[in-house]
Amino acid sequence: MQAAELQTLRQQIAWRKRYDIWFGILGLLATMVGVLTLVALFVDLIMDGYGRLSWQFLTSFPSRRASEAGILSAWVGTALVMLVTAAAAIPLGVAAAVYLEEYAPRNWITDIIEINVTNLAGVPSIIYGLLALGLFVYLLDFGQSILSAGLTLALLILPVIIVATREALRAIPIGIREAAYALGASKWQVVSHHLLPYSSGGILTGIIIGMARAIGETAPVITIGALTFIAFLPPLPFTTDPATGATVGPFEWLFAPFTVLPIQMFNWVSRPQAAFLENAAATGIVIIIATLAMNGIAIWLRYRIRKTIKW
Amino acid sequence: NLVKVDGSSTVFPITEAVAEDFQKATQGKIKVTVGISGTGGGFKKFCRGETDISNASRPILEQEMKACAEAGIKFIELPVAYDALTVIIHPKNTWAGELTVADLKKMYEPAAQGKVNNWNQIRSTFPNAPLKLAGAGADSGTFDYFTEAIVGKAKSSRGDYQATEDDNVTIQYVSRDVNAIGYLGLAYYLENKDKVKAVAIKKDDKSPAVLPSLETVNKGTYQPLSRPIFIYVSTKAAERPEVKQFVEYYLRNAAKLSKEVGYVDLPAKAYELALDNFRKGKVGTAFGGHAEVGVSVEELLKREMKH
Amino acid sequence: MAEASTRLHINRQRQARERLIEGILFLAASSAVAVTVAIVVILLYEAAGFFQHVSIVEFLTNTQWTPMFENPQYGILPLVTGTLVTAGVALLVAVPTGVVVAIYLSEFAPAAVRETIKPFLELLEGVPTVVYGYFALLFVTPLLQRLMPDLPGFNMLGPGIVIGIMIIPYVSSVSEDAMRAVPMHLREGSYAMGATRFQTATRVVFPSAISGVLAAFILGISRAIGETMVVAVAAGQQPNFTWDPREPAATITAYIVQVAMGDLPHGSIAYQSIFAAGLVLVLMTLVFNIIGHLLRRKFREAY
Amino acid sequence: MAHDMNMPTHPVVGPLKAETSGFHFYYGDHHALRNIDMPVGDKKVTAIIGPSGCGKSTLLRSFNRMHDLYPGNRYEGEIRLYPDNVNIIERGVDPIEVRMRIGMVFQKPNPFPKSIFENVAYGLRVRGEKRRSVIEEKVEEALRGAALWDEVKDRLDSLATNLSGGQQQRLCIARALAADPELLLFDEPTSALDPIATAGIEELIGQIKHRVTILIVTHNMQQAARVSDFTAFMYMGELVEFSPTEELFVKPKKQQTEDYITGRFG
Amino acid sequence: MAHDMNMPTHPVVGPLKAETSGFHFYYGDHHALRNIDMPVGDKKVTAIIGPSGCGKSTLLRSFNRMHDLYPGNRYEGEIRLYPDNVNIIERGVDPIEVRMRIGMVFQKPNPFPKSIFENVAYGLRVRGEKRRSVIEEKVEEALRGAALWDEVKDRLDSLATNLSGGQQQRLCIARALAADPELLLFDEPTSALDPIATAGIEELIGQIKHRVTILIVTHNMQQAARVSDFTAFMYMGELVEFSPTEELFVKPKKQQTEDYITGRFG
Ligand SMILES: Nc1ncnc2c1ncn2[C@@H]1O[C@H](COP(=O)(O)OP(=O)(O)OP(=O)(O)O)[C@@H](O)[C@H]1O
Ligand SMILES: Nc1ncnc2c1ncn2[C@@H]1O[C@H](COP(=O)(O)OP(=O)(O)OP(=O)(O)O)[C@@H](O)[C@H]1O
Ligand SMILES: [Mg+2]
Ligand SMILES: [Mg+2]
Ligand SMILES: O=P([O-])([O-])[O-]
Repeated sequence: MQAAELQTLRQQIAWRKRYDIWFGILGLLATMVGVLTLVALFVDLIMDGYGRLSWQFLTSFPSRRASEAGILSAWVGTALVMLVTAAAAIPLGVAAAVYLEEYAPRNWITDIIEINVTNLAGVPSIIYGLLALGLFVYLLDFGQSILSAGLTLALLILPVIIVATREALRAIPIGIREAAYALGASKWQVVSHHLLPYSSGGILTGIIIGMARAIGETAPVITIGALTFIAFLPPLPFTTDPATGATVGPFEWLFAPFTVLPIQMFNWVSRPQAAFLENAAATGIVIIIATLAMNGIAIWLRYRIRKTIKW
Repeated sequence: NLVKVDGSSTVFPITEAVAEDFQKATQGKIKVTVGISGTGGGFKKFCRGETDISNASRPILEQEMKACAEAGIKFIELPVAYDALTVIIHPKNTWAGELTVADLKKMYEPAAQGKVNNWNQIRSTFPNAPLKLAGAGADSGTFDYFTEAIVGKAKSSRGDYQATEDDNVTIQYVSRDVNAIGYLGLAYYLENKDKVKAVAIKKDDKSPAVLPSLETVNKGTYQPLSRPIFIYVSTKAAERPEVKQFVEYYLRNAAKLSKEVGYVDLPAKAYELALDNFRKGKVGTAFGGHAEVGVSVEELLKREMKH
Repeated sequence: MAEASTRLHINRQRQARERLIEGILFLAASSAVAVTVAIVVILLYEAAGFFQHVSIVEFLTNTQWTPMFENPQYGILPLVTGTLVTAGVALLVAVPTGVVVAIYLSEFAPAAVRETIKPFLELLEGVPTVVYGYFALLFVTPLLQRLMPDLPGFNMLGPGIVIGIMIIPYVSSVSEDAMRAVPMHLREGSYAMGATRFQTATRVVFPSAISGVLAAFILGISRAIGETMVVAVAAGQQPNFTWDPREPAATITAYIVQVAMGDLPHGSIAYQSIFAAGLVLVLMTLVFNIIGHLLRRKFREAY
Repeated sequence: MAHDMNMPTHPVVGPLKAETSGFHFYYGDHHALRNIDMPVGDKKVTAIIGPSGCGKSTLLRSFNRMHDLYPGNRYEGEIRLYPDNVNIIERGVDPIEVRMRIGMVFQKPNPFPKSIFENVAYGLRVRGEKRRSVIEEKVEEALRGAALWDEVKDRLDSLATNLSGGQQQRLCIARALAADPELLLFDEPTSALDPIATAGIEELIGQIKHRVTILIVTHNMQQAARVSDFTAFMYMGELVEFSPTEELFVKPKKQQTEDYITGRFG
Repeated sequence: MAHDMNMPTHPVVGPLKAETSGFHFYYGDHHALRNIDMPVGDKKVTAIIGPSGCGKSTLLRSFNRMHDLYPGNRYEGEIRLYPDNVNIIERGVDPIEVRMRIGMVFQKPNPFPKSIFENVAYGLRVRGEKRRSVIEEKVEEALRGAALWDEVKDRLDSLATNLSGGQQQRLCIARALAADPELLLFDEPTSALDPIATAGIEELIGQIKHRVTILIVTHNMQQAARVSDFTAFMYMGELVEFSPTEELFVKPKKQQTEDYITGRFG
C-alpha cells in the first residue's frame, strides 16, 4: 500500500474512532443518570431519616407520637406477606416455566399461554390490586389479610419467575438432556434430576429479583385496603393469644390484618407533622436496604453459579 | 376481641390515637385496626358488615343508608371532633389576609372555570396578579364540605385548580408562590405556620373576620368552615363488650386526643350527650342523608334521628 | 427371550405417572390464562354496571372526566391523554437513555464496569414508587421550574421524567440481554472488515438485536402506562384533556388509586367508574403488547 | 448372551444384534434418510462414515429413538432389535425401554454437573436401584471398564465437569456401560478430543467390543479403519455401501465410496 | 501491485506478503502458540493443517488481530506485513488499519442480518464511502468475483440470511473482497458446508488467488492438497513443518507430519 493511501486511510480511521470516544462518554453519562438519581434519592432519604433509625424504631409499633413510632408491625407484615408470595409464586411459576420450556407442544394453546405470560408482565400493578380486591378479598373471602396481599403480589411476580426460570432452563445445553434421555430417563426424571437442580441458581436469582420488586409495591396493596393502623403482631403459630389464652393455630396468621413497609411509609408521608416525614424517610431507608440486600444476594448467587456450574 | 375501624383519612389520626392508648390500657387483650379507605370506602365496608366502626368526615348519605338498611345494619352516629378547613396563602401575600365567603365562591365556583384567573377579578383592589388555586382532590370529604360551605352545593366546583389528596402537597404549593391560595385541614396549617399564613374568614361583609384556631372553632365563631367529624358504630357490633369498651373509651378521651393530633375538641357537653346516645342505642343519623353547614353539635345530638 | 421382548412394551404405570405430572404442570402454566381471564371478567362485571348509566359513546368521546363533580361527566379521554402524555415523556427519557446505556454496557464498558453498574441500575426498580413521587414533586419539578418559570407545581413533565429514569433499567437490561445474545461471530465479521466499535455497535449489533430492543420498549411502555404512585403524587389529580406535558393532569392509574382511598359513596357510578377506567388501562397495555408481539415477529432475529 | 434362536444371521456379518430395513427418516418435510438396509453384527463394531450432512448422526440416533424428543420427526420402515425381534420404532414400543437397553455416547462429552460417582450411577438410579452396595459395585465395574477407575477412584465425589476432555468422554462411556447396554451407539466420540485422548478412547472401544455391540459414527476414515469390523458408507441420506471394513477401504465396490475414501470430496 | 523493493523473498516461497517470526500467543496463562516462524507467499495460497486444538485458528486470527477483541490475550514476537515491513502486532499499530487491509472469512458463514447488497457494501460504508454509484459498482464486482452475481443479482435487497449455506459463505467472501484486501484469511471456510457448496468455494479460491494472497486453515487434508501452494503442519501450538504442498503430502520431512497425514492420529 502506498504511503499516500496509507495516510488517507489513517486519517479516515482517526475520524471514525472519534465516535468511539464520544459514544463512550455519552454512554457513561447516560448510565450515570440512573446511578446518580439513585444516589441522590438515597442520600436524601438518609439525610431525612437517619436520625430515626434505631433499634427502638424497628421494635416499636406505630404511634401518634412520631418519636415513639416504629415499624415493627410493618416489617413483620412485609416478611410474612413475602413468605406467602414466595410460597405461592415459586411453585406455580417454576411449574409453568417447566411446562412451557420442556413439555408444551407447538400449538395454539401454547401460543395463547405464551402471549398471556408476556401480557401479564405488562399489566399495571394497580390492576392486580383491583383483581385481588374482587377475587381474594370478596369472592374467596380471605378479607384484607396477609393471605390476600401475599397472593396479590404473587400474581405480580409470577411472570418474573416464569421468565427467569425459562431462561435458566434454556441455558442448560441440549446435550445434558440428551445424555439423560439416552440412559432411559423419563421426562419427569430429566426435569427433576437435572434441569431443576442445574437451573436452581438462575431460578433463585429470578425469585429474589421478583421479591425485591414486590417489597416496594404500594398501589395494589392499597387497593385491597391495607392502609391501616396496626399496633399488634399477627398471631404467631403455637404462641398463646393474650386475649383468649388459647394456643394459636399454625395458619391463623394468614388471615390476620396487617400492614407493610411501603404502606406505613405512605401513611406517614401524608401526616402534617414534620417528624412523621422523618419516620417515612427512615422507613424508605429500610425498604431500600432490604432490596439492596436481596439484589446483593442475587448478584452473589449469579456470580457463584457462573463459577461452579459449567457444562 | 378485634375491633375493626375503617374509613375517612381525616378522622384517622384521632381514631389512631385512641386505638393506641386503648390497646395500651387493655394490655393488648383487645386489638384494634384502623384503616384508611375514605369515608365512602369505609361506609361500603361498614354496610357490608365487614367493619365495626366507620370513620366519617361527613354524615352518611342516603345511598349509603339504603345499602346499610338492605344488609340489616343499624348504626349509631357519634360526632367526635371538629375539623376546621383553613384557607391558606403565602406569608408574603399582603392583600388577602381577610376574605369573605363570597370572595372564595368567586374563586372556586364552577362558573369561574377558565375565566377567573386574576386576583383583581375577585376584588378590584387586589393586585393584578395571576390567581393560583390549590385545593382538595375531588373525592375527599374536604372537597365536599368546602364546596357545600362556600359554593353552596356539595361537589360544585371549578375543575381547573391544583387538586391533591395530600395536604402536605398543598402546603408546598402555596408556600412556593405568592399568588397562590389553597385550603386544607387545620392540623396541616398548625404544623406549617412558618410556611403559610391562614386567611381570616368573614361569613359576609358585615360579620367579623375570624381566624381559625382551637378557640374560634370550639366557640362556633369560625364559620362556615368548621365541620364536625364522626364515627359510626354498628349496633350489632356495639353488643360486643370489646367494641362497647372501645367506643366508651373513645368518647371519654376524644377531647384530649383530638387536640393532641391537631383537631378541635367538641364542647364537653357534646361528648356526654354522645355517650348517652350510645348507651341508649340511639340509631340513625341527624342529617337525613345530606350535608348541612353550620349546625351546632349539641343541636345535632338532640335531633330526631332518621334511619 | 419372550420376557425380553415384553420389556420393550410401554410401561403403563410410568406412562400414567408422567401424564399426571404433565397435567399438573399444564394447569400451572394455564394459570397465566386464568389470571388474564379473571382480570377481564372482574373488570367487565363491575364496568357493566357503569355502562348501564353511561353510554359507551359518551365514555369514549366526551372530553371531560368529572365523576365527582355536581354535574358528573364521564369522558375517559382526559385520563387517556394524561396516561399517554406521562408515558410518552417517560419513554422519551427512558428509550434513548436505556438504549445508549445498553449499547454502552454491552459493547463499550469493560466487564468490571458492567458488572458493578448493572446491579446498581437494577436497584432503581427496588425503590418504593412513593419515594419517586415526592422526588418528582419536590426535586425535579422545582428544578424544571428554574428552566421554565411558567411551569405549574403539578405537571406531567416532572413525573414523566422521573418515571422515565425509573424504567431505564427495564429498557436497558432487556435491550442489553438482546445485544449480548447477538452471536460473537457477527461482531467478528464486522470488526474483521475494519469497523470501529461504534460502527459495529450501531450497524451490526443494534440492528441484529432489534427484536429484543423492541420487546424492551414494550415492557417500558407497559411500566410507564401502569405507574401509579408517581403521577398520583406529582401530576395533580385533575383530569385534563391536553397533550401538553407542562400541564397538570390525572392518569387512569392515579384516578383508580385516588378513588380507592377516597370518599366516594359506594355503589355510585363514580365508584364503578374505576373498573371502567381499569378496563381501558388493560386494553391499552394489551394493544401495546400485541403491537410488540407483531413487531417482534416481523423483526425476529435472523442470525 | 449365547447365540439365540431369535438371533438371525447375515451372510456377511454373522449373528445380528440389530438390523434396519426399508428405513426412512424425515425431519418434518426433510427426507433425511432413504431406504436404509443395514445389518449390525452382534458383538461387532460397525462404523458409519460419510461426508458431513449425509445422515450418519440421524441414522445412529434412530437406534435409540432420540428423535422422539423433538417434534415433527418421523420414522418409517423397520429397525429390528434381536434377539427380541421387535421393530423398535413401532408405536407400541416404549422409547424409554429402548434407551435402557441401547446406550449412547455423544460427540461432545456431556457429563452431568454432578459428582463422578453420581454420573456413573445415574443409569442405575433411573432404573430405581436404591441399594448402595449394588450401585457402588456397578460404578466401580463401569469405571474400570472405561479405563478410568485408577485416575478417579480417589475423587469420586468431585465434580465430573472438572475432568479433562478425554476423561470426561471416558466417564460418559462408563456411564453408558454401567447401565449394561446391549448395543452402544457412539456419535463421533473423539472429534472434540486431542490425539492422545482419542487413542485412549479407541483402545477402550477395542476392549469393550467383546461385551457389547458397537455402532460408531466417525468422519475420520482412519478411525473407522482402526476400530471397526464393518463399515457403512453413506452419502446424501442413502447407504451407498456396506462391507467388512478392510474390504471397503481396500477395494470399494462403488465409485462414490472410492472417491470419498481417496479424498476426492468431503 | 508489482514486485516491490520492500517485499523480501524467501528461498522456498518466493516474494513474501507476510511472515511471522518468533511468534507466540497466550490466552491469558495458556500458551497457545510457541515460536512460530511461517512465511506467507505473495499471491499464493498457504494452508494450515493440524489436529483439532493445535492452534490453527489462533494463528490465523493473529493476522488480523482478532484476539484484541477479548481481554487477557497476548501476542509476542513478530508478524511482518510486506511491502510495508511493519510488525502488525506492535502496540503502535492500529488493529483497525490492519483489519482494513487483511480480510477474513469465518468457519460458519456469518452474513449480517441485512440485505445482500448491504452485506457486500458494508466494508465500503465502514470506510465512509457514500457515493451510491461507487458502492454499486464495487458490490457488483465483488459479487462477480465471488461467483455469486448471477444467482443474486435479481434480489440484492432480500435478506442475506435467507441464502443457502454455500451462498452465504460466498457472500462472506464477496463481502471481504469488496474491501480490496491484500491478504485474505479463511478459517475452515467449508466445514459447515455440503460437498457441492464446498467444491464451489474451492473453485472460487482458485480464481481469486491471482488477485489476493490467501491463508487458509482446514482440517481436511484433501482440501489443503487441492487448493494450496504451501502447507504448514501444526501440532500442539508449534509449527512442525512448512513445505510446498505437494512435497508435504508426498514426502513429509517429519515423522509427526507423516503420522498425521496417513491418519495415524487426529
Ligand atoms: N433437527 C434437524 N432438522 C432438520 N434437518 C436436520 C436436523 N438435523 C439434521 N438435519 C439435516 O439432516 C441431514 C443429515 O444430518 P446429520 O446430522 O445426520 O448429518 P451427519 O452425517 O451426522 O453430518 P456431520 O458429519 O456434520 O455430523 C443434513 O442435511 C442436516 O442438515
Ligand atoms: N478463547 C480461548 N481461551 C483459552 N484457550 C483457548 C481459547 N480459544 C482456544 N483456546 C485453546 O487454544 C488452543 C488452540 O485452539 P485453536 O482454536 O486455535 O485450535 P484449532 O487448531 O483451530 O482447532 P480446531 O480444528 O478445533 O478449530 C486449544 O487448546 C484451545 O483449547
Ligand atoms: Mg453428525
Ligand atoms: Mg479452529
Ligand atoms: O378520607 P376523607 O373521606 O376524609 O376525605
